[in-house]
Amino acid sequence: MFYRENGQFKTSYRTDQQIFPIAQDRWLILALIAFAFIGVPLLVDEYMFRAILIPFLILALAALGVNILVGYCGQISLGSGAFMAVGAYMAYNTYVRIEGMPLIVALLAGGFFATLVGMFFGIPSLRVKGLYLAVATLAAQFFCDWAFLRIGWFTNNTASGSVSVSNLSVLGWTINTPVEKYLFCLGFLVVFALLAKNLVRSAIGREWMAIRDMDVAAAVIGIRPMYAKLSAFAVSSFIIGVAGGLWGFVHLGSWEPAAFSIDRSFQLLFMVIIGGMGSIMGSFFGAAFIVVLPIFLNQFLPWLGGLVGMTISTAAISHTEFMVFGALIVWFLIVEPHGLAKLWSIGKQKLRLWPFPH
Amino acid sequence: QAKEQFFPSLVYRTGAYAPNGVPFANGYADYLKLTNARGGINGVMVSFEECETGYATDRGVECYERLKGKNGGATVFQPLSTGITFALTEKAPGDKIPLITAGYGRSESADGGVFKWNFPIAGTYWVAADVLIQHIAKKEGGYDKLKGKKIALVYHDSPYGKEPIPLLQERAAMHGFQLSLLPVTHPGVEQKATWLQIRQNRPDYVLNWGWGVMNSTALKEAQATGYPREKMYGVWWAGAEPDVKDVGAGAKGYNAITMQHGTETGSAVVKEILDKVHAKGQGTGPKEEVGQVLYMRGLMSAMFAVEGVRAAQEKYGKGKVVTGEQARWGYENLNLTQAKLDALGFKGVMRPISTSCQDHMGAAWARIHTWDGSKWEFSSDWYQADEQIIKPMVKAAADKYAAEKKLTRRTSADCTS
Amino acid sequence: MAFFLETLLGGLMAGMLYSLVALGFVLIYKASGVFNFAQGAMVLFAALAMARFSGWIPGWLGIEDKFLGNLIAFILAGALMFVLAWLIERLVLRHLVNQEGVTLLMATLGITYFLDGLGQTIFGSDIYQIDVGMPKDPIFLFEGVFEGGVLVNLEDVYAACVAALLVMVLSLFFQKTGTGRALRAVADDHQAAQSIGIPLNRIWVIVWFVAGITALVAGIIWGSKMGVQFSLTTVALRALPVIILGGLTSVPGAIIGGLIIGVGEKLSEVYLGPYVGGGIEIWFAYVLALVFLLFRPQGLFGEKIIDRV
Amino acid sequence: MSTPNIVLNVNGIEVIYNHVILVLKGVSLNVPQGKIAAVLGGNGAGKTTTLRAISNLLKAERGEVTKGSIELRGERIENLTPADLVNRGVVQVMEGRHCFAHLTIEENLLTGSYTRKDKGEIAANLEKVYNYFPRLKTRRTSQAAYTSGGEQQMCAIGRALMTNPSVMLLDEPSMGLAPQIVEEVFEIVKDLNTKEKVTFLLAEQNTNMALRYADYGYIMESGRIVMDGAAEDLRNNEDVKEFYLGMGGGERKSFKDVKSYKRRKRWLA
Amino acid sequence: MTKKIGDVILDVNNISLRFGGVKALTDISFDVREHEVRAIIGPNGAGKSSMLNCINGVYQPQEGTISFRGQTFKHMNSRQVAEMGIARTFQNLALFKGMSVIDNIMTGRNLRIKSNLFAQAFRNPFGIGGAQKEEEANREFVEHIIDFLEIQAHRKTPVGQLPYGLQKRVDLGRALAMEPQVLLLDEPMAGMNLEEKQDMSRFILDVNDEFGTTIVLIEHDMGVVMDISDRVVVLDYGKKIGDGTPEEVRNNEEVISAYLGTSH
Ligand SMILES: Nc1ncnc2c1ncn2[C@@H]1O[C@H](COP(=O)(O)OP(=O)(O)OP(=O)(O)O)[C@@H](O)[C@H]1O
Ligand SMILES: Nc1ncnc2c1ncn2[C@@H]1O[C@H](COP(=O)(O)OP(=O)(O)OP(=O)(O)O)[C@@H](O)[C@H]1O
Ligand SMILES: CC(C)C[C@H](N)C(=O)O
Ligand SMILES: [Mg+2]
Ligand SMILES: [Mg+2]
Repeated sequence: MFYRENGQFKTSYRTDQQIFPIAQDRWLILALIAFAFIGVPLLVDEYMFRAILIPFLILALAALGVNILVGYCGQISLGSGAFMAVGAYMAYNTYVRIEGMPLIVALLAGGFFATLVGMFFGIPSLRVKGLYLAVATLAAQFFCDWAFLRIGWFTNNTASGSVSVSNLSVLGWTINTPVEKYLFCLGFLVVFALLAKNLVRSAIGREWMAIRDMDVAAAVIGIRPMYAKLSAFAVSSFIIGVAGGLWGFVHLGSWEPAAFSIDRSFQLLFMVIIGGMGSIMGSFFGAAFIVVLPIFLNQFLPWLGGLVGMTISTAAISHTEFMVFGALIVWFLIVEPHGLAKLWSIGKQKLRLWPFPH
Repeated sequence: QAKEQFFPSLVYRTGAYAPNGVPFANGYADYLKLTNARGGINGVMVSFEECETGYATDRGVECYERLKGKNGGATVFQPLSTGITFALTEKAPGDKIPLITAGYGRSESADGGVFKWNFPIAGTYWVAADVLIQHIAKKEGGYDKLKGKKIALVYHDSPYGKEPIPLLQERAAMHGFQLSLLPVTHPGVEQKATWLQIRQNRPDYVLNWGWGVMNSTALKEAQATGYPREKMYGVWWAGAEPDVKDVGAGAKGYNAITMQHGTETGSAVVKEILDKVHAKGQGTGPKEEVGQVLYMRGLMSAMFAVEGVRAAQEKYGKGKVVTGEQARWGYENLNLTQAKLDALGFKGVMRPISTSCQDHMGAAWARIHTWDGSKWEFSSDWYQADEQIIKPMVKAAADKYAAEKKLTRRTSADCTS
Repeated sequence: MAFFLETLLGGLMAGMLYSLVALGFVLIYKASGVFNFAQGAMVLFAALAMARFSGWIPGWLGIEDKFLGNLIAFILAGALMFVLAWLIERLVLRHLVNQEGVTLLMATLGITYFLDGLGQTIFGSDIYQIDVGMPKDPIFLFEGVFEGGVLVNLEDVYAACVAALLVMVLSLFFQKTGTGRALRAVADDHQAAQSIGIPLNRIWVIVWFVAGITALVAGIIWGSKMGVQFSLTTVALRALPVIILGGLTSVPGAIIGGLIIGVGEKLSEVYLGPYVGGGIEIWFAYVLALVFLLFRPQGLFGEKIIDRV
Repeated sequence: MSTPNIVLNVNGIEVIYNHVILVLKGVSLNVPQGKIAAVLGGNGAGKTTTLRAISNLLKAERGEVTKGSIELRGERIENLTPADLVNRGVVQVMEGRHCFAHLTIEENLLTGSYTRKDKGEIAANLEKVYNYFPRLKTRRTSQAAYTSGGEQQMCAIGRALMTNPSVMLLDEPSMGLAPQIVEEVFEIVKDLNTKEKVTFLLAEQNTNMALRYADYGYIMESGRIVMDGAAEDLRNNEDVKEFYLGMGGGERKSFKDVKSYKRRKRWLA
Repeated sequence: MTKKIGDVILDVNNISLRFGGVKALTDISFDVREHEVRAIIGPNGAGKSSMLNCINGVYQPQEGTISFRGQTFKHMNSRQVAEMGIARTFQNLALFKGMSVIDNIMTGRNLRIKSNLFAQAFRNPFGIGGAQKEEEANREFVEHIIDFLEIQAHRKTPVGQLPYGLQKRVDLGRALAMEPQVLLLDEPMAGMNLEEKQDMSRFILDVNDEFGTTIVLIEHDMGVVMDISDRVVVLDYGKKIGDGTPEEVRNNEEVISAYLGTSH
């Protein structure tokens, strides 16, 4: 009833090409962003920031990067953890080795090096496809894991191989408190989400999707597979690299290669699949699902147990958390195999018809 | 104002490292329960809450954030993971919460002048490595006999496994033995190539710096390649029951350093726990596990946590709940004399420990124990790590850290406050 | 020379063990087009069941004989895998007919989490033993020829034989029987397979059950080697380069791939590792697989990837 | 209407895809035993959907029948699996061929005999299919993916025949086939219909052909049946002639001369 | 209507193509003149689609050459072919399934989009950088195609959900968006009813008339082929068995026995 585009006539292609062509959506998103920047810092406590929101923002950013490669360009990659690591370690090196290096430049430099590495490991995609490619990208993952452990230069020769940064600041604004960190990450996420959205709704985005959906046909209409695939690897690993830098610098503060292990690669891939392949929004949903849900379950289950007068042991909570989480994944897939973003849009479609079905 | 002293507990009872994480967590919990059974810390009851980290750094950080402000604020954190320790080292100063890392973490964090909030009480990896070399030298009949010997370090490829390397290299240079480094990738189930190399090079000794399943795998591979277990020495995280349990007789002869204690089923504190906690049906784990190596480690770590608070109460008011910041003072001024230890039931289990502003470790004693096929038996006398070697290394590393972080050393005024 | 032989043998044996796990992946992929992320979890689950049953059952039934105890445990664990296969079909797969590969992959991830949780809940998360009487101590061959002889582990040899046997049986099954053909049809197109009367439900139960049994066998062998514990799931990661090198759809490929990877990684670690600080075998395995893929994108024996317009 | 022996009875079904897209809005039709019924209609009318609903392949497309009933010889079949239906003799040839890409042509055909157990029968069926489509025999060892469009279409039809059906649902069987093969396919249909008493329900765009061979026809438009009648009658209906057979006013119009000024103008604007 | 058929634009010389033992094409030669509608017919498996694939650079023939406007190629590369202005549709729908109708057709314009990745990333409603403008201009072009094909209502539907017939139209729309000089159509009317075929025919003729686009058409509906094509090539088992005007072909004995069966 209220969610209708009736009467919103588009008089130019520009208006039809807006990111959110429906006015209600536009307002909703603007309100959401405003709330994220202004409302959330007023409402939320430190734990939420540090343990949930900041990791969520950073991983959503990384998932966004992965989605470009996997969701839009169809190149399944399990090397995302490695690209994050490259971003983090190279940002670190840029930051500590060059005196007076501004933080943002260091993070972007991390992204830049991740781009290089990403493109290098993207080369096999010109020949290798699908699951074969997915497993092949694990070569990147394991190689990077090894390199950062073994090659002293990357860690500034710290004996333990663990590096750390602190006292972050941008143009005199110190980024210390959780709120500051949150805003910093949020800023990155919003800017990159916008840029990514622009890309995927432009020519290059269509090239990616064309390659994903049917590469032979794409070639016939003049799309160069090499350019499309490598550009997807480049853009994607840039974003992932920046996210890696943020993960190290802002979230952990101190890290070792294990922070970007294969588990991270899988985790990011799963975010994209469960959130919705080929959907920017899906990256956020996916990140929320995979980051927030386990933590929520972990705290919710004891509470639930308390209600029925049971105290559950830590191990049992953990195991139940695993089981519930696994079951929820399956359940959501059954309800909507194309991910949460699709579920969302179907929901909207229903709302549009409401209260008259069909 | 909280009425109970809150001890958050980061544990891992699931996943790849659970067999080792569980007994530690049980010991930790049981000691806190015992403390309450004993009437609390000068009447202040303790409370605790566990949070599962799965040995993963990011979940550890989440747990830390979750628990640090709960129930009137955390007293102290003990992450039981070098990775989490590294991450929390960056966060704890901001939150003014101390970290106890008994027998793990950064070795240079023994330097209280730089690491104000870290307490690697009772030993660091440099201590462990140093003592192991001392023991080997003794077996060989003197340091001069080490010349030309080959020692291989099989290590968990992570900051944890790498910690002892600088010290071993230092010692290798001093005594002229040859150190070969053999990394094993997490979680350590794949060691075939490692042990083939060992079979080829036939090192005189193998040091095992593993954790979790890596330890038992190492023993199994040693058996499969015929490397004598008598020549193998584990760090104190590689010398407990879960490490040898399913290898059984195959592990016979394997040695490991102990962090003072070994399996202590006969000790007073264990009897007291069986009596006051388990007998009341409040025991955390199975009875058989009480007194085992990792259980004792948990127990001991909990005891440090509690005794620090007791010490802090001396300064900030007896019978009062102290904040994390106040507790830190307690850990820095811990003075566990033999008498106090005996009173706590640690007679024969531990030696005195006293920390100070400069020295956050407080003691560097260790022994060796050996698996006889069914249980761990002490097989050496007490050793003490060589200050001459470790002190300068700690200082240099701590200074480097301080320089990187643009920290200045604490002044003596800061020490006394 | 003796050492080279040892490494080679070690590599071959390790390779066979990888193949055993790889086989489970190949089976399910070939027969339903699903990349079963849960294979590692199934190996652990099956091994836990076997370890605990063989510990519990003799106690309950008062059976002394170890062989009998193990046998009963094996049968029960097999039955459990059947129930599991049945449940997976009922609760998961049947609702995801005709969905894309990634969706199914994701569903198996859900299964992975569930099994990890369930396995540890029922069977505990400690380290357990499977003792099927495998010899643990090494034997030495050719002691006359080489100094110190060539070390061989009988345990590995037995394991390799079991793996080889399993592969032979499964290859025959796929190539020679009507059911095998139906399975391959299902992998190509669920809907078309349904349309001509292939009962997806039954097929899936069969396939997952066979994969479950493969997991059980792998679990027993690996478990008896390394102890049954959560880390067993990570053997799946070692099997991945094996299947892509051999070809996702090829049963014999799993074996050949395993041998190549096993030998490749052990030789590299032993001969190359020391120069670069060691720990290279994992990435070396993947890089090796990748190199093969550059020449044959479908793996050595995989079915040609079809792209046609 | 008296119902001599209705094999398939579709009664007022409504189909929704993806929980939101309503495609069939109350479709009813029935097919008597031993007859050939044709469903005709333009693109998107819902022919395929109707067939899928009957053969129960709808679930795989995330569609569901929300209203109405479907009966096979009096038995409700909405909850049977496609495999159950094949066992009851109902088989569908899917639109768009759907051959098993990695299997050879012969293996494709043999999968069709999954439900048949008798070896002799299978061999005979295979022979029959090769007789109908000699082209398949020459290509029997190639992987289906590497055969031409028409060969795949033959393969799909042949595969369905291997199940020994008593009711066949054919979705655009003539698509992509050369004219004389189209003719042959319809001859095969006739042949099976008369000789083996197979009942047919076919969805076709080739109205001309369909009405020549069918006994009865249904014409669908946007999810509804808008007209039905004996094929004979439909063929002579003026509207059908005009819109579906292209013979309004007698002579067939040349494709070159069809007026389309409206469209043309718009293109040039 | 008299159209001026021009010079040879596409010349296929002695093409042979084999897949292992299968001879898909044997020594095929024919030419296509500018502005004509050239049909290729033949029984199933004759090699018609393979022929298009060779012209397109999807397959590489073992022997023979192809010349386009006098330039001779041993084999062509897909990208070059597209740049030269040859577009095609596919027999087995090769649409981009996950994309909407608009986006599918827009991909046909991609060769004409010049702004780079950065300009596209920073595209904005204020028109800075030019990416937005370019996008709008191309979109406008695509909307005309959509209007013409009468698929306005489905603009934003993912093509996977469209009925078969409409997908074929989208496929055509995508090829048209390339503004090709030569348009290769592989059974564009399969799965359409009469009315739809009429639309399609009219449309093909329009493109041919108004833009002088040369058409190469594979089709099994003889009515269509005979009515709208200028010359017809007939293939059978990979060999050329006939070439000429529809009239000539229709009366060719060999063609009748191999393909047409009864006369139409
Ligand atoms: N899987 C699906 N999801 C959503 N909508 C669908 C799906 N399949 C078909 N539709 C819609 O259902 C309607 C009817 O489609 P259907 O395929 O039944 O038509 P048809 O009569 O067979 O057309 P054609 O002659 O082109 O094959 C169409 O509008 C189509 O968009
Ligand atoms: N990639 C390939 N690999 C192997 N054989 C092929 C391949 N492509 C085509 N063929 C074979 O070449 C022959 C010609 O096929 P093509 O697709 O060109 O036929 P067509 O004339 O288009 O037939 P239709 O009218 O049925 O579409 C067929 O026998 C086909 O099986
Ligand atoms: C802390 C200990 C339990 C040892 C552990 N392996 C670590 O991370 O350091
Ligand atoms: Mg249809
Ligand atoms: Mg063709």
